[in-house]
Amino acid sequence: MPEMNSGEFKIPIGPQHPALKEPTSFSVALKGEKIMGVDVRLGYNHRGIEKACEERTYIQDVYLIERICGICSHSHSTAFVQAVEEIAGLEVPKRAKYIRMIIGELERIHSHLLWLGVAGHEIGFDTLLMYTWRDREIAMDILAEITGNRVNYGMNTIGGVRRDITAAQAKEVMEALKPLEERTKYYIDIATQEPTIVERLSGVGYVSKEDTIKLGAVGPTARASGVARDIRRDDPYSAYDEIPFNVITDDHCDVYGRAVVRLKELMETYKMISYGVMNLPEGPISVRAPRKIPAGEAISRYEAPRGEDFHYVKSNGSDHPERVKVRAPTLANVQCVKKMLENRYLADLPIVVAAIDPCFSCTDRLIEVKDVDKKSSDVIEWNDLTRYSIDWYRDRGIDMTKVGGLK
Amino acid sequence: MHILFEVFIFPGVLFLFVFGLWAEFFDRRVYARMQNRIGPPWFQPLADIIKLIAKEDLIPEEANVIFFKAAPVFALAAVLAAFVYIPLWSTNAIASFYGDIIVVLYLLTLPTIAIFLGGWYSTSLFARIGSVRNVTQFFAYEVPLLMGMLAPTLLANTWSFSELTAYYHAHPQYTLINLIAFVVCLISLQGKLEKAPFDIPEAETEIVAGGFTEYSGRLFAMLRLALDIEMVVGASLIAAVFLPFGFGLGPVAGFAVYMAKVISIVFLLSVGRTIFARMRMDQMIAFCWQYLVPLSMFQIILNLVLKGFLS
Amino acid sequence: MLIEVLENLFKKPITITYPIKKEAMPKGYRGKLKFFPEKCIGCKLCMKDCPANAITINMTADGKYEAILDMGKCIYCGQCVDSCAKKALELTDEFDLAQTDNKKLTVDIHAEPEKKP
Amino acid sequence: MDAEETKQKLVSKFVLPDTSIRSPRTRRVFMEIDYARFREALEYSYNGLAYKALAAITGFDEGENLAFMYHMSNEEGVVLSIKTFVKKADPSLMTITDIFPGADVFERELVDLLGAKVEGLKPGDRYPLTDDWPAGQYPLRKDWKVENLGEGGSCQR
Repeated sequence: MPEMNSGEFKIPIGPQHPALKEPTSFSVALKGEKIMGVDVRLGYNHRGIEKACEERTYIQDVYLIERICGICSHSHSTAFVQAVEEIAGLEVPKRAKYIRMIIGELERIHSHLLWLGVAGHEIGFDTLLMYTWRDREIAMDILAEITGNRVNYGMNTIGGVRRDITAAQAKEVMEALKPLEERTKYYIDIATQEPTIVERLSGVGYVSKEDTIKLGAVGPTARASGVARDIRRDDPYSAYDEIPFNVITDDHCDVYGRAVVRLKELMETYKMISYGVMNLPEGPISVRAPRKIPAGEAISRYEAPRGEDFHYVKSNGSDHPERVKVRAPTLANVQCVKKMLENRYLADLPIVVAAIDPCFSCTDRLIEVKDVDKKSSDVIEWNDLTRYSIDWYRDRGIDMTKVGGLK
Repeated sequence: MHILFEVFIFPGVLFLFVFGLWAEFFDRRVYARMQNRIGPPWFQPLADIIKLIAKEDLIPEEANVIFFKAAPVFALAAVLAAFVYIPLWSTNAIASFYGDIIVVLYLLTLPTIAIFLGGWYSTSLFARIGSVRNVTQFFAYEVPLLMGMLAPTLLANTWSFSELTAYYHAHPQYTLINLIAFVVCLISLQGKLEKAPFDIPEAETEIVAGGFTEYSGRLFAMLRLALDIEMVVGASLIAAVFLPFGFGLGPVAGFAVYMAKVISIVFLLSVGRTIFARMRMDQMIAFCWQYLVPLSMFQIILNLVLKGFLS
Repeated sequence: MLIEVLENLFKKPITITYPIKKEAMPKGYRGKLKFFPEKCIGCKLCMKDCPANAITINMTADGKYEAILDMGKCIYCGQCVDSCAKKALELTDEFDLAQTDNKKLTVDIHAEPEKKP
Repeated sequence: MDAEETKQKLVSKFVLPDTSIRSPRTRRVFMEIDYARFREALEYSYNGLAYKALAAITGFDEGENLAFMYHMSNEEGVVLSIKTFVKKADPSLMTITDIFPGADVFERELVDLLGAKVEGLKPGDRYPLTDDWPAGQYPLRKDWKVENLGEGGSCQR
């Protein structure tokens, strides 16, 4: 029963809720439709990846790190291999650097289009979701063509990349960019002109420039508040020091600004990919990496679609790392959510949370405990549930053991 | 005997079940095709209902059982009753009396109230918020809907559907005057049916399913049917009041014209929910009171002036 | 938006009706593994490098090698293919590997050619 | 301010030996300092050197000591990492949430995963472990094993 004293009551949004496709929990104090306070509980997706990395070899870690997150898999693995290469003192061939950049930017396309669709869904605009996810398939198909998979590309290895981009593939990339560019222009028009969308986005989730800096927001969330923070320019890695591009900022400081920044960033991304493909240097795609990495430490930063990925790797001379630290962009951005929801309505919560493009599996990483000892009357075991349902139907004259093959 | 056939078989209860489910299919199919998807097959709504009927009814422990169970029955009964008074392909409805317009509008408000009560007494947090939103929204769209319906009746000077359609059938040129009211009523109907951009009471990403959150099994099937039939009844109402063509063409041609009218209204509603994002509650209320109410007010004044001019 | 929506109403739906219709996978797709027992020299580098411990190489009685692949554990990264110096492992474009029985996910590949999956 | 300048300023301010501060490449500075002077170094970097963004806090188990590395970055992309130590027997340190409000989750992570005692943290939910996680189990310590959790604690198939 809701607590009706003082007219305030708390509702749980998550860990399972239609607005969140990943588990996290917001405990929202409401007064009518107005949000009085929000408590965020993270950690539902902690899988122990940092500890697991310490127990595996560097080669295995590349694939483990890649699976921190499905959408920004290339971001995490690039950040990790860059750190290891820095410790080992490996000089990565230029062609490999360009290929990493191209894959990274293709990943940005599919991530941003995915975000736009999710944002549309959160404000009840499923048509936008269907259209953007349809168009996102173009980017996914290209990635599958080059890397051999739609997500978790497995492109990186220590010392370079595993697959080359052939001339035929390069041509396909260039062809795929044309419809993508056209569609993105259309989505910019939709997001800035469609009245119901503009109404739902502008003024929602406001966070000032000062607060953004203070709370340490990164990526499009920061850039939409006028903070020109972009690792690709500030701390260039792979081929970004050779490729011309603009850092897109916006000073709306709200969800509308974040949508505009992401969409305009896509237009930059198309330019960068075509520049990269045109100027792809010749040469080998990887250098041989030792299995044992000398002792040392390195920090690697990567501008993932959602913001700055921060990886710290410490080695001890063996083939296992001593310590791996991963800080995903959502952990930096989620701190702003409380600020953004001040004095807003319940209806704004889904879009405000979605606007930082949260990825909670990136954010949480450690150990899973199956609590099999603790049994209470609230928990029904799978077998009991099956038996219950069979009995329920049998009472009504249907024997499911004969129909559905249940045991 | 004849009247029993008309009430229960055709064009009454049974026909409404079939047509309601088919209208839901049409709406979902068109919605899907406009989004470049395939959409559900024609039997999908029926399959959904059969599946739900076969399921166990789960009633929350803290819920008020009487209200929780009664709400879907009331909702379904009200929309079925309302249909009896709406003229379909002749100027005569199955039943009619002087003042039936008011009764129909009253009956059509019952599902909203029933869903509110059912949601409120299911004591789930999401259902309660949904119920409150339901009623809040009700006050926003019901006023323009009533005023929009009032305008044509003022011009026809009657409170009976049969006389209203007879009047417009005799003077088809006057229907053009009611164009503003037609648009207002169409938008209000979108609100009544809780379709985007007015699906605030059941906003999935905010409050799961609003008032329906705790419903399952047969009770939910009944609610679903009630909403489907409400769509058909609402569309028939608008067709009868604002599109009074094709009456007196005989049963077969008249039936075809009636179907065409209802389907095009359902199509317009589907397009509406495809091209807009969900509004927020404050925006929805502001929209209804700032635009729809003044527009329907203008229509009423226009019709009053015109009536004075004509007599 | 209205025009776009109405245009789409008359377009062919983009949905692919999987499992009725299957998309062809691109060349180089990382699907189910294939093992050639006659090429294997038993260095077990693939076992060492596999991030998911999905592959086991055993020597059989006749001095040849067999591979036990756990498709449920495999993450389809293809590192074993890169690690193998003798090209005894290969990726195929087979992708619909879902099974209702957990045991069917494990494949034993022996030296006898007729027992290939 | 680039890495070299940062290094010079920190050396002259805190009189550090060469072994305690190094800049392995452009835009990277690693520095070690004892816990007594750590707070001063942090404040100096924030106010004096304009390292306004906290990227992360990494915790280490180094046998005798628990070590903490605070990674800060400035607007020019330079990352300054300040490492400090506390005894494992008494692993208490002060919160830095008064300077960096965003450090809250990072500090909670140190509490949960390494068993540090952070003083001055606002009461709130723990992160990232579950509420029924057994007390005294710190997964990122080197001597910790999954088996420590006992029956039901293993996630192995």
